[in-house]
Amino acid sequence: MITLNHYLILSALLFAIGTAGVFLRRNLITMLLSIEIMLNAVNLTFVAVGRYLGTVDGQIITFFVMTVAAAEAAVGLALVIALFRHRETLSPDAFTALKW
Amino acid sequence: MLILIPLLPFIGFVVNAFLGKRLPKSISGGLACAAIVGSFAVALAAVWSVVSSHHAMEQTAFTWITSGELSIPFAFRLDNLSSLMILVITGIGSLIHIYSTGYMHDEPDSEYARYFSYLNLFAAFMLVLVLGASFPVMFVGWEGVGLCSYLLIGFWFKKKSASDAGKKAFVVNRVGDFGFILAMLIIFVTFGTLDIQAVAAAAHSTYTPETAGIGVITAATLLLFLGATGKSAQIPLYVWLPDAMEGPTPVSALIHAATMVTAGVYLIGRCAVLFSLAPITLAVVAAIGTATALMAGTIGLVQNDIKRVLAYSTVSQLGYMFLAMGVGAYAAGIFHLYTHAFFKALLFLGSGAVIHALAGEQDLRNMGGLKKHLPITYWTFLIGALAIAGIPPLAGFFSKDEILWRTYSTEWPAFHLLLYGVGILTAFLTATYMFRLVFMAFHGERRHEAPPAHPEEEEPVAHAAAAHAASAHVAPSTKHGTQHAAPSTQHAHGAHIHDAPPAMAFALIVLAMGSVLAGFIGVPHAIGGNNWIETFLEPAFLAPGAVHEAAEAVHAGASVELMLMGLSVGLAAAGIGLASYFWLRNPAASAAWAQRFSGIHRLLLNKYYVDELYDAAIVQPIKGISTGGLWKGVDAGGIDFAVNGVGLGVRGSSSLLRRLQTGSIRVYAASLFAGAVVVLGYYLWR
Amino acid sequence: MLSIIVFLPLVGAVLVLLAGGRGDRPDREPLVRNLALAVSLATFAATLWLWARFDPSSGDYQFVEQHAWIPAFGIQYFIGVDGISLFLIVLTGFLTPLALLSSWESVHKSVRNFSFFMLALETAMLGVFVSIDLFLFYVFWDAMLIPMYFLIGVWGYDRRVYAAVKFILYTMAGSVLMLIAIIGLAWSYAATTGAPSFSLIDLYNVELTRQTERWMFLAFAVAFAIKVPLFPFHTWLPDAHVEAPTAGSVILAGVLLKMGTYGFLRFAFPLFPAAALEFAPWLGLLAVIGIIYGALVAMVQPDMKKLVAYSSVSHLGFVVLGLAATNMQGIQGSVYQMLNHGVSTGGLFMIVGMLSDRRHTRLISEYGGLKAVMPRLVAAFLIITLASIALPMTNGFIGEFLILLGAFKWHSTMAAFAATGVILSAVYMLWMFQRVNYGPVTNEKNSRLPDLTPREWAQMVPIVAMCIFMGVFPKVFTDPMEASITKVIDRVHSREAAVVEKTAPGFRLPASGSPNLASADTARPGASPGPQAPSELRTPSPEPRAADND
Amino acid sequence: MDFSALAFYVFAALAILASLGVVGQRNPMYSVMLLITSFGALAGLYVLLDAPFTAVTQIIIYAGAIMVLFLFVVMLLNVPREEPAPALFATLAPHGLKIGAVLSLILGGEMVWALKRLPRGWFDQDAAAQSVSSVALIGKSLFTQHAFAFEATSILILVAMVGAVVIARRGQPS
Amino acid sequence: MTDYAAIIPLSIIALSAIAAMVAEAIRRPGERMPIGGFGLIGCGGAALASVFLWDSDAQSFGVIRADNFSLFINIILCTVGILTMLFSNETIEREDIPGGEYYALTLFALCGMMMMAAATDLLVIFVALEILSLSVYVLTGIRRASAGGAEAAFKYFLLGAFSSAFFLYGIAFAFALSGSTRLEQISVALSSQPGGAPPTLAWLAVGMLAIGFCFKISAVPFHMWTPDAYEGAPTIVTAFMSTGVKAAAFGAFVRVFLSTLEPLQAQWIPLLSGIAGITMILGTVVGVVQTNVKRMLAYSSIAHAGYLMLGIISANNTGKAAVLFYLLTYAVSNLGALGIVALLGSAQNQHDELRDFAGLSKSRPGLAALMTVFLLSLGGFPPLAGFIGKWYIFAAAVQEGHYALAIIGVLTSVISVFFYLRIVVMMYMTEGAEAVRPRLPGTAVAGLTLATIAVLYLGVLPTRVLDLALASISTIF
Repeated sequence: MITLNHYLILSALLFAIGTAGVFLRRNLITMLLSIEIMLNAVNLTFVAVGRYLGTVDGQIITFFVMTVAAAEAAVGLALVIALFRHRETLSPDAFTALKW
Repeated sequence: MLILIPLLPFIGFVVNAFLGKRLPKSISGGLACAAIVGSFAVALAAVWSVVSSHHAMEQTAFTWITSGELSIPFAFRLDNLSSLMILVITGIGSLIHIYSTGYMHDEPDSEYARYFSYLNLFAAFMLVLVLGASFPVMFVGWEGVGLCSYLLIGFWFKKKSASDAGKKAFVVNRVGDFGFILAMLIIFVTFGTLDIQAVAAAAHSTYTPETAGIGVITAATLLLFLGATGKSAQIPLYVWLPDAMEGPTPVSALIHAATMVTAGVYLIGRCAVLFSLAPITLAVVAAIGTATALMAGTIGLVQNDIKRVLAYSTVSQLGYMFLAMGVGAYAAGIFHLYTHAFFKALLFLGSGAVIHALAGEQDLRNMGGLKKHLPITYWTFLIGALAIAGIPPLAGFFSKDEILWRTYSTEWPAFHLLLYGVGILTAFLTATYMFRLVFMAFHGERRHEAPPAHPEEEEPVAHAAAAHAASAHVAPSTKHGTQHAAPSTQHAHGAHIHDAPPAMAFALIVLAMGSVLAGFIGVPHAIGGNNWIETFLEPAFLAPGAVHEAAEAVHAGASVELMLMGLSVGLAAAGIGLASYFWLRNPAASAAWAQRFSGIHRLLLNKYYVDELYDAAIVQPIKGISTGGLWKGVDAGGIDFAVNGVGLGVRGSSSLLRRLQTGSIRVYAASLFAGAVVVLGYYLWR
Repeated sequence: MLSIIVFLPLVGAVLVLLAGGRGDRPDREPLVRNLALAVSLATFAATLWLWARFDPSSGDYQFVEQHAWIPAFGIQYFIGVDGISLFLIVLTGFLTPLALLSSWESVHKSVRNFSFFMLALETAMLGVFVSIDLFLFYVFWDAMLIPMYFLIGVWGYDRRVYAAVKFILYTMAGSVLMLIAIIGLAWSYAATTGAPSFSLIDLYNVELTRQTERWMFLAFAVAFAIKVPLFPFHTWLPDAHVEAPTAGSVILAGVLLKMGTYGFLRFAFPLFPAAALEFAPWLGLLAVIGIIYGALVAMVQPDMKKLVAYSSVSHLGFVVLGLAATNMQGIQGSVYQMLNHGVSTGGLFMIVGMLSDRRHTRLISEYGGLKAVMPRLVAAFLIITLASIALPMTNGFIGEFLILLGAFKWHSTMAAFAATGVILSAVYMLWMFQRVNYGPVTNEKNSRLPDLTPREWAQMVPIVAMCIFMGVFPKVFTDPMEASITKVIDRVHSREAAVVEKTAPGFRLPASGSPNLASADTARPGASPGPQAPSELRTPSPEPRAADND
Repeated sequence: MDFSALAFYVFAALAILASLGVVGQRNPMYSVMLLITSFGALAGLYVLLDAPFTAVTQIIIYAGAIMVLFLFVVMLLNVPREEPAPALFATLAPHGLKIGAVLSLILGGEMVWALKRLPRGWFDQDAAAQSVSSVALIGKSLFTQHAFAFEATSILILVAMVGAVVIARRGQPS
Repeated sequence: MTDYAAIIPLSIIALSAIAAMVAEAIRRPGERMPIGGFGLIGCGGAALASVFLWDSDAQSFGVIRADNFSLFINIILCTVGILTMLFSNETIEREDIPGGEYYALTLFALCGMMMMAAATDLLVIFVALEILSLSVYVLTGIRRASAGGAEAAFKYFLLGAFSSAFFLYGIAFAFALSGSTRLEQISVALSSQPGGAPPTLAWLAVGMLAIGFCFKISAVPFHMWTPDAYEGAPTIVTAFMSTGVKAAAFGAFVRVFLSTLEPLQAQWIPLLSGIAGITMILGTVVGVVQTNVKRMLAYSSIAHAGYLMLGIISANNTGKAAVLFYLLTYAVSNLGALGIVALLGSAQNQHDELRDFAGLSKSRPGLAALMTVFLLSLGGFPPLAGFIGKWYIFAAAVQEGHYALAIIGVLTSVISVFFYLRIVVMMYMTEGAEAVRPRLPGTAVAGLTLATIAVLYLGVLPTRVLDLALASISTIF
């Protein structure tokens, strides 16, 4: 039988995979994608917990998270475009003018 | 009335210090003389009232220091001991002031006034020293005279050797003062007061020589004696006095012969009650005094600078005085102090007259045959020399023999016969070197133009002379020709040698009379005198209220005393004879002997290398440690390095840590995740 | 009224800023200078008025002003003057005009700002001395760093920035720990009474555990030791002095260093009596090391300012030694020595300033034979030098003598070692004096230096006069202190009973069977005598403290 | 093993594999596609959790809108493959990669370990399932309890719009 | 729910933001329009509204609470807003920043900040956090011509997004704990735990939320974005975000950790203590060698976050009030300092390198003096605001016996003095080339005057404000 814990662990794994995206990929867009993975992992937790507790709040929060994700994506992608205009590259390692 | 005694010279000082530059010499000099002579007059009146009333006179000027249970009034006390002292100080001081008006006459107005202001200030402080009723007030005078000595030694400040000598005097004196201060601390903590009389009373009622043992009293008296060795130029702190001869000669006479240097003797006399309770200290005093007397006497034998000979003679005579104090013959010591003041002042002033006449020449080897040019000087000088040599019936004879006799007849310290032996040997030496001086300077032929005989052998003096000459030459900006700046010109036309001018001659003659007559207040019982001086002084050495145990068995040994007297006179005569053999009749012999015993001769000539020893053992190590060890090592290399090291450490770690901020967003994210891992790990681990 | 005195210089400082006009206005310089001088003189006059109105018989705070400031934390604007602070206030008032005068010719860069900082500094210094509230004290204590920092950093010599930064960081590092201790103390007070208080008088009642008291004392002690500066916390001082402008050096040596010793006396000792007595031997030891060490290092300095700076280490060592003795002579001597050092070292710095104004160097080797060229300056130099080496009848002697006396009663060995400072001070001062002033004029540049100008006369005369006056009539100063010092001593020794046996040996020479004349009550001046008195008298008595409160 | 369990494992495996693919893929285009797959799998899980409305929203908004945005940008910028690391990071990159991956592993491990310690929760209340899947209930709750948050998101979206325009607008404002 | 009073301040700000947008929309190209005026009016209105709401303890929608605590933060934020607006005039023109968008975003950010501090619902806090974060990300990169700005914005954005994911995850666990995101319900759920041993979920929630907050306040090791973002952003934005974001984040931090999560104190105090310690040390130590003023102030801001955390760690009334007071003093001091940097800069020359300040006391004595005042206040010198703030914080820490942290705090503040003084050294003790420096607009003068008065007032007569701070925490918790 599938329990809440299954879902929670699954979401934790997805969250961890999301974090790994930052290190594994040298591409700004993929980094943004990893954030989406993390947010979705959290969403899964919300829905599962809501289901377990018998409240719709979990799903409602999920909607808010989607809105936030959309907003973040918009701004994030705009920033990616702006960066690309300056350097013609999407490699995060190219943007190290500010340091120390 | 007592206040007036130091106050008059002090006023003289103030006036001359502030207005002196604008006053002509006659006024500034006259003022200074008037101040000291006035002081002398007041002192006479005061002493008269003390003597006639048989009561010490006391006066408090104002309350000086108060703190808790400590209260130090600025008080003066005149008793028999200080009576004698103030008379010597103001009396001889007056003469020397008068002498100085002649001696310093070539100085420009401002320097002249400065000289007299210092001299007056010295008199004021010296009077405070002897009149002070408590240790701190005495200390005021004690340090004050040190200051004046410093200023006067370095009076010709452009000469490096002069200012060096001044500084040396001050610093060496400070070592003694260190002892004085510590002694005061012990005394205050022990007795709860610093009033000399009160301390004496308390000590007398609490301790006996047996109970004092090696305790507080011994510590205090030893420290006081350390102070005395500084001021009175005893081993180990005598080294400053010969150098102090860089000062003008009247200053040497007044400060470094007659008055200031005897302050140590006076101090012991003043604290006689305490010293009597500390037999160990007394033994030390006697031993040191004797050793100093001998050592200085031997050095004096070979010196070629006229003033240095006299300086070592002073050191030697001071040793005598300490010997007297050490064997408990306080009155004898003070008596010698008093007679010594006359003849030593006389000798110095006489030498000053010679130097004045020879325009700054101080080297005995360049003198000779002055007898006919300087008759007054010669005869007075001769009297002084005879007096110091102990030829009866001059002053020195009585006082010195009293000391020797008391040394011989005392029971403590146990080695008193050894002390006596050394004392009598020193008496012989004294006669020898004094007459060496007389013969070399006044007799024979003039060796005026003669160059120094053996440059390499005569190194120290040659060195001093060279420095002297060098400074005279190097200072072309000297606007006025002091007699020190003049020798080069004087060498050219050395014929004009004139005897002392009136002011100087007056002082010489008066002092010569004093040297003849001063001893008669202390004619010993053995030859029919009544030793008035001892009777007069004795109360001052006893605790207030203590009974004077006069019935000593002094008379018992009258015949022995006479015998010893004969011995010492004989030795003095022998000394004179020896001197006349070597330096009058057979000068070549002295050179031959110097050759034969060149090791000893050089040792003596170089003053046993004590200055060099101090330099190598104390001065240089301290300088070296301070520079290399403390300043560069501990301060810069240790503490400051550590302090700056903290700063550098912060900077270094800063430079290091900032490297974490690589600019790469992935590193930033790694930091964030690492933080998250740690935070979560922390929670899960708990 | 006291507030007016404290803030008068600050008001003057603002006026100076306004008078200075916008931008660089060299034409306003005289106006600014004179205004600043006038304000500082007015302040000095006011401090003298304070002295005149001071009741010397009372050991309590006088001219007290007490207003709530931050009531939630029991912080008050609580100021007052007692016999200990009175003369430090007067000293501050005395030295500031002289310091301003000393900068008359040497400071030309932005005179307006210079005068502003000098006057602001004066307010901060006065504030430190009048504060009874610890918070207020700390505010002034720290605020004082800023003007001094600017004075060193802007108007100093070559390495001024280094010195200024070192000064401020060094001192701050010490004082922030004190801040923590102050706060801790206030909370400890709150623990017993329910509300915190920073008033010194309230805080006397705090009961601390031994361990806490130790730590807090150490926190205070480090702050004050750095300011004093006590060996081995002294290394900021030579740098700061050497690089500071003359006026800065004068104030730094004259007043700022006193804050450290004042802090010990006012705060560290009475607040933590048991710890103070426990650590007093260590303080004394450091002080003695400082005396000798400072003197030895001073001896070999080639730079006059550095020499005087190290001599300050030595002199301040005496002050701390006197404090550590915690008896009447020791403390009175200490307070007196604070004043002396302010006057004489201030004077020495002025003289060095005059020389370096003329020659733009402070190296001793550059000078020589000045006595022939400027006899008046050298005469003043001589007197101040003598005061500095504690010749009797100058101020220095009174202080050192009393300190040694007090210290000797407390710990004879330390006093004996400290007394060697007497020798060493003569060595380094006279050696320097000789090299600078005596001998032939070896450096051609020195041969035509002008003697004292009228302005310099105005600086030297008060200093020299004070050196001698304070040496001859010390009672004028010591009498008003006595009552207040007695209170401090009673306070410190009130809790002594527990520790007296093991930590305060006192002076007891082995008198080989003779009756010991050092009666026990000499260790506690101001108390009624009696051989069995100590143990009774040392029991804490609340009355005297309650009397503080008016 | 019942159907729901099987479905869970299938969707879970799909989600994990697709997500791994997203972070393991060098071509961003493929990454986006794989992410859409992952989102689809999640939608399936939502259905299993009695949240059909959320599942639909997930598909429409996430997979439909947001991912299209990503795709659009990827194609707009037209950098299909990762470039090689610049010299500075050439040596550091492998280590950085390892450290980062290890961090992620630890993070995942920690979370799994923590969640394992939870008492087992069973989805056994059918009444809850009823209420949770009710869209009416969702709507009611959204506009009552969460009304403020809902309104606040309007500001959020406004900010995002303005922000995206400001950032991405080409050229200087005249 | 029926009471809208509590949202009035933030609504006013939001309206003024929209007004700014509209004004920009109807502005003809080239026309100068005082759009900042809307901001001033908005901030002033919000401040006024907050004053009127004082002691009312109003609640709206059950998720926004206008207790005195949030009102105090409102006032801090309004101060930040007003000063920012005053400094912005002309500055943004020189820096080539699009005015309408700039003002709108700034005001939206302010709105989000107020919302965040006033929210009593984790979800609303999250949304508010996103509003302010997104606005600030965009503001950071608003200068399109600047590559550094874009880089800074992206770094800030990406890391911010990561951290909000963590924060969100924390909310999820909190939600799992209580079935609600309302703080009071979470609180109830936590305190009803039997035996007091909190379950893993609570720990995870605390940890994740802490990570989210620590990121926003830039505590080590979540601080890496701060120096880059502060350096890359336009100076005026740096000024705004360093003060505003901190105030809002700390408001929420205090509210969440000291009310809701208070039962778990024993768990999070050691954790936050560790973080605070490293934050203070690293912030000051790394600041020592910085040569860029903005970057230096960024590290100083990290250190200040560490000090502020002491207030939370103390977890007593003194600590809470201290945080409020400190935020205010930090806001005026830091805004003043960075405001001056902004006023001196232009698009060509940011005037943010240390050497740019050489000789400022000659060319601009007034500005140099004010800069000194602000820096000294940041360094904690009496009698300036920063000193009272620091003292207050350390008093709170000492009260709870956190001596070690307090000592770290004071020692690091000594180190921090070193780098603040480096600027002073440059201005006063170093000769500089005569640089052309732009003239000072009147509004900026007003702003600087305001900030200076505030710094002095809070330093000399802090009583009133301290009492307010104390009162504002005692009414709510």
